[in-house]
Amino acid sequence: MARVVVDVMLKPEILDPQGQAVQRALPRLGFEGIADVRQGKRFELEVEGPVDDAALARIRELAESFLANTVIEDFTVRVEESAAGATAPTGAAR
Amino acid sequence: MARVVVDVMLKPEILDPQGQAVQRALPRLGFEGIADVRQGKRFELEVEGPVDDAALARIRELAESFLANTVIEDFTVRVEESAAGATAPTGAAR
Amino acid sequence: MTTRIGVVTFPGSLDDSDARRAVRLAGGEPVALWHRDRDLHQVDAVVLPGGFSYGDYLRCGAIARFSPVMETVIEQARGGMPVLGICNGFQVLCESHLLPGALTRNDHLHFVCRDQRLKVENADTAWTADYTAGQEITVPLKNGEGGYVADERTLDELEAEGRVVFRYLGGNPNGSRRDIAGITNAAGNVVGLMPHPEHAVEPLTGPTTDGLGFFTSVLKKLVQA
Amino acid sequence: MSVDTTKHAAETPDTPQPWAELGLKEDEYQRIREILGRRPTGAELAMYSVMWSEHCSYKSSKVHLRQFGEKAPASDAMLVGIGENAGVVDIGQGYAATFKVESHNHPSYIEPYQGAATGIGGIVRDILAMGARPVAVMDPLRFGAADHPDTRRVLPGVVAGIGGYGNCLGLPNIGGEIVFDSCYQGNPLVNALCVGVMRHEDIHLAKASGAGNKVILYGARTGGDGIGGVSVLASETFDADGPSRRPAVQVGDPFQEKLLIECTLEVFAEDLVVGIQDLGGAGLSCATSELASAGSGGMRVELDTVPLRDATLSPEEILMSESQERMCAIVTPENTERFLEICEKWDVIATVIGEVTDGERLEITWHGEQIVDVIPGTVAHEGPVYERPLARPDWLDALQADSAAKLAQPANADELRAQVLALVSSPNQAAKSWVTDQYDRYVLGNTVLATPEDSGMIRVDEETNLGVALATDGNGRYAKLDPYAGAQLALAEAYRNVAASGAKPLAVTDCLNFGSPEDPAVMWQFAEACRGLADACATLGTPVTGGNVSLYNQTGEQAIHPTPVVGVLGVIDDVNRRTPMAFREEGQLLYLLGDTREEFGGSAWSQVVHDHLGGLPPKVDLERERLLAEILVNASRDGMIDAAHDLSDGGLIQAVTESCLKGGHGARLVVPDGLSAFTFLFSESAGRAVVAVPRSEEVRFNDMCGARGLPVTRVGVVDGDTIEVQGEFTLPLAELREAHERTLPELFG
Ligand SMILES: Nc1ncnc2c1ncn2[C@@H]1O[C@H](COP(=O)(O)OP(=O)(O)O)[C@@H](O)[C@H]1O
Ligand SMILES: [Mg+2]
Repeated sequence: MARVVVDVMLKPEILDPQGQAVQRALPRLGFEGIADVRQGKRFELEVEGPVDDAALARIRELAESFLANTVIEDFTVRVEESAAGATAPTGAAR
Repeated sequence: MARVVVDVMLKPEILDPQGQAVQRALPRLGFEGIADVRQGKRFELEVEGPVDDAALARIRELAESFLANTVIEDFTVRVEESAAGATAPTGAAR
Repeated sequence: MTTRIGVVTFPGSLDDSDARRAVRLAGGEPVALWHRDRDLHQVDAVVLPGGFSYGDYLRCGAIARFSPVMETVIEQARGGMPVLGICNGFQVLCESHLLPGALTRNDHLHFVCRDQRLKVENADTAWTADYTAGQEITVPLKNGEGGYVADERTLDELEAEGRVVFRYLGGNPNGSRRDIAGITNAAGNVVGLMPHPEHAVEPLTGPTTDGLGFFTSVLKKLVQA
Repeated sequence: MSVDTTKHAAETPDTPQPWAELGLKEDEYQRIREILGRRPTGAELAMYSVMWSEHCSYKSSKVHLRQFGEKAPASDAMLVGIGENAGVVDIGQGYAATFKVESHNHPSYIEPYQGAATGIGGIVRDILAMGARPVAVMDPLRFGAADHPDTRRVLPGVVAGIGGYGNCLGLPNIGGEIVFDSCYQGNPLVNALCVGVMRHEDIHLAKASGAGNKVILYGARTGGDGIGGVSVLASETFDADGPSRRPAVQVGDPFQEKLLIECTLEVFAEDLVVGIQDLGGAGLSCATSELASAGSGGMRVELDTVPLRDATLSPEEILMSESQERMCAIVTPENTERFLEICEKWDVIATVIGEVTDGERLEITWHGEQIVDVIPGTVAHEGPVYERPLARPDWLDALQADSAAKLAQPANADELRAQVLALVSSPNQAAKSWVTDQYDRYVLGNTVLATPEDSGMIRVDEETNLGVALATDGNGRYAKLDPYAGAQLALAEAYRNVAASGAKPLAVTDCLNFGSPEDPAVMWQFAEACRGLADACATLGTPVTGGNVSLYNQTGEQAIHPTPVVGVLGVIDDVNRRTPMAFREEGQLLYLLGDTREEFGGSAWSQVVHDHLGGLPPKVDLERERLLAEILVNASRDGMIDAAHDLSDGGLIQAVTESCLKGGHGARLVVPDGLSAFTFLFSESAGRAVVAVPRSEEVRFNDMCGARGLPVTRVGVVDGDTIEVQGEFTLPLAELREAHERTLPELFG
């Protein structure tokens, strides 16, 4: 089983109130030096069978027509390297 | 300016109604072969100055105390390689 | 024969019975339509009610758009059938691309329920003919994702073509661009808005009865047709 | 790993078992062994431990709750009493209403959003299980100090959770309470009330009868959430590899619950169920044992057929799981197919997991092997009962002696004016719209009154305009000073609120939030509150129909104020006759009903101005409350009053301010003879209300009050855009509004 990740972010020109709320809270939490925060969505799809080009193309289609609303959002699709522990959010980073 | 990405996902054992709703809709959209869908959040932080270990440690702290609700969520923190277009969701993949 | 107005129930629709009540109080015959049923049962117009269709998980209206009933609604709307999308229904119309733009999280990040003053900007649509342009009405507003957004060009186009149907008065409740509360398609048969006219049809339960005009408008229009 | 079967248990009597970790006491464990005649299996131990927990068995409170039944006034209205998921009362015209309040305090502290959300979900399923369509919710809340940093974490999360769940479910939120007090720091109270309506013939009960009938589990899949949540204890799994922690946090899925509601109502409409039970605390352990013990026969369940979200769950965990949005129905074989069809229509997963037997035992198997074999009643109802030691707290005399009468009162009109502003802008007295605007009050289209009215009112029948009204109240400060009186005052206030809106109070539900029952002082408070409430219900003729007990509300040694929250349901024949609180017409006369005394113990004034709590709470006079309610209801029915607002925390000036701001009209007030302006404005004497009387009704209204012997004093007139207390001060409405409305947004916005 392979994992495909679809990241969906609001387009840069669309106001992101959630990201802004995080950013506004940073000083209160004692954080400096973060110029901008954007908040988006991350989908993890567990795909049965091989993730070949055809499968990826279909998932792109899915992202375009369904997971993202391309009127306001951009997206990326990528296969997650199963080994790379750094990118697999299965345990809290400490 | 470097970008640090914080991915926040519900812990595996926690119910994810959003991911489930997406998954249930897939067959109706003509999609087969996706065994599981989980939906989480992606934060993109634009960091001023160098993203050294100290900076990363602080961002981890931020993620732990604020961006994620560690009662029910796990997170990962990583620096995004600015070159790799594939992972920078700034344009819709096509 | 009375005019038949369909009200779609998606799983998670909440204000469907209220929309049917409003149709009835306006003198029409409400017809319940089911999301899995492509057949519109000879209705003359359709209301997509408020609520959280399919839980509004993913995005509001995103899953409902792909329901069987919407296939027919989209087709008939393109053919000129009057369609009103209220709140979640508005979101479904945008997701279906029957109306331009999208609805995003309220800028203050909270769900908001309040009595909202609106200015009727366009009294020529199928759903607003009983109002006069410039008229002020008050109806309930309740949503968490009601911020209307579209790119500048689309917004300019909407304004130029008189397709902004309602604007918020007395404070923008959700960060909608240019205070837009509701819009119409070019033909004027499809109207979507965030506020809830169906909750302002009885003095007993609503802040006003200003919302009745939506339903009387479409009934008159259909009788004339 | 092999499962612990009943056979295996009989053969291995000496296997050590984790009863202590599961919260059982040694004698309780021994009692289970006695009942079974052998050691329990792991699955049986799981069931007994959750069902015998404080939350499920009421082991500390039972002996006191009995009074609610024993002292209950004879009431024709009561259709179903204490013991079922919720009580049911007759509201006339063939309709019945069911309502109940529950707590979700501890989960909401750990995870405010989900804790509060699932609190709404749970109480709604209780109402649904009675056969009713849920029609509204309310949320009595208590938080720590308004300006404490943790309150900033807890309150917005709780409010968003209640809104997020209730709004998505399509239930109007018609009222509740928000109280700040540092005693709730670290232990907020999140109580949730739901009311439902049905026709008499639709009442359903939680019982499994009819051998051969199917046991159907429907709704969400079962996951590992909430295991052990109910016992509020560490949840060790039974895995031989050692304990692994499962999360106690349950995540709600309101969409799933909405489907569950619609699906269940359709199933009721076609009369397809013999018995039904929601899954709440203790999940399947509770549902199966309660259904089976209430029915005629036994029950057999194949636990491995339960649809799972996590395939690795052990049978013990499945039995204890508190996954939300599940129900369990008993259906005849003939109706099973139709039942499953309706579930399919609503995309609700439904599974036949077992059947009713003609035996008397609850038998549960796991892949063909028997893992539970018990008399269900021993699990559901024969839990331990404690007569916990009681002791009047040793600090109480000193507290009561510390009278509010010795506090400095305002020296002049300027100070009086300043204190009025301080009062109406204090967090407890300030406008709550920052919170309540996050709740949908319009959905379903039957909301006649909602926050900030005295009670929430729902139209039940569109033809006849029959309606119900509900209010919840509870004043922990009063109860701390005197728990007996405090509980009575909570009831009196809710009762008065319902009457003020024109409805006749009928029945009561309560949520008793207290500290640790192992502390004799807390137990005394609890006993006193129960006694007070039961006595008051008897006098007012309003039976307790059900409720909830929440104990162990404390941080370390420090218990919260005893906080009995009381909900009263009333009925109104024609909702068009409702009395709103707003002063809507200039020139109408303002009358104060009841007696005003110098009563400041536990008052808002003493808290806001002096940060003081001491003395005695206001005097309780239940006969007076009853008379006042009769007058308010009659006056509403006969059109003699246009507005009414009950007086409670903050006294007259608080009530008048709220009514003026709501109506957008000011008032000119005259201090009655024999009262100081200070007492007139701030006293919290019970049994009072202020009403606006049209001039044309003045004589008739006065005559009615006179004939019935209710003291009534003309105190002013609706007028202008200020509140003027003649001879004292004038406050522009704009200034009052600013003071009253800015507080919560400033704190939480
Ligand atoms: N404080 C109380 N006052 C009256 N009845 C109560 C109180 N606490 C619990 N009850 C009643 O005891 C019964 C069992 O309660 P509970 O186990 O909490 O029910 P459920 O599991 O359906 O929520 C219910 O009928 C409930 O109404
Ligand atoms: Mg129950």
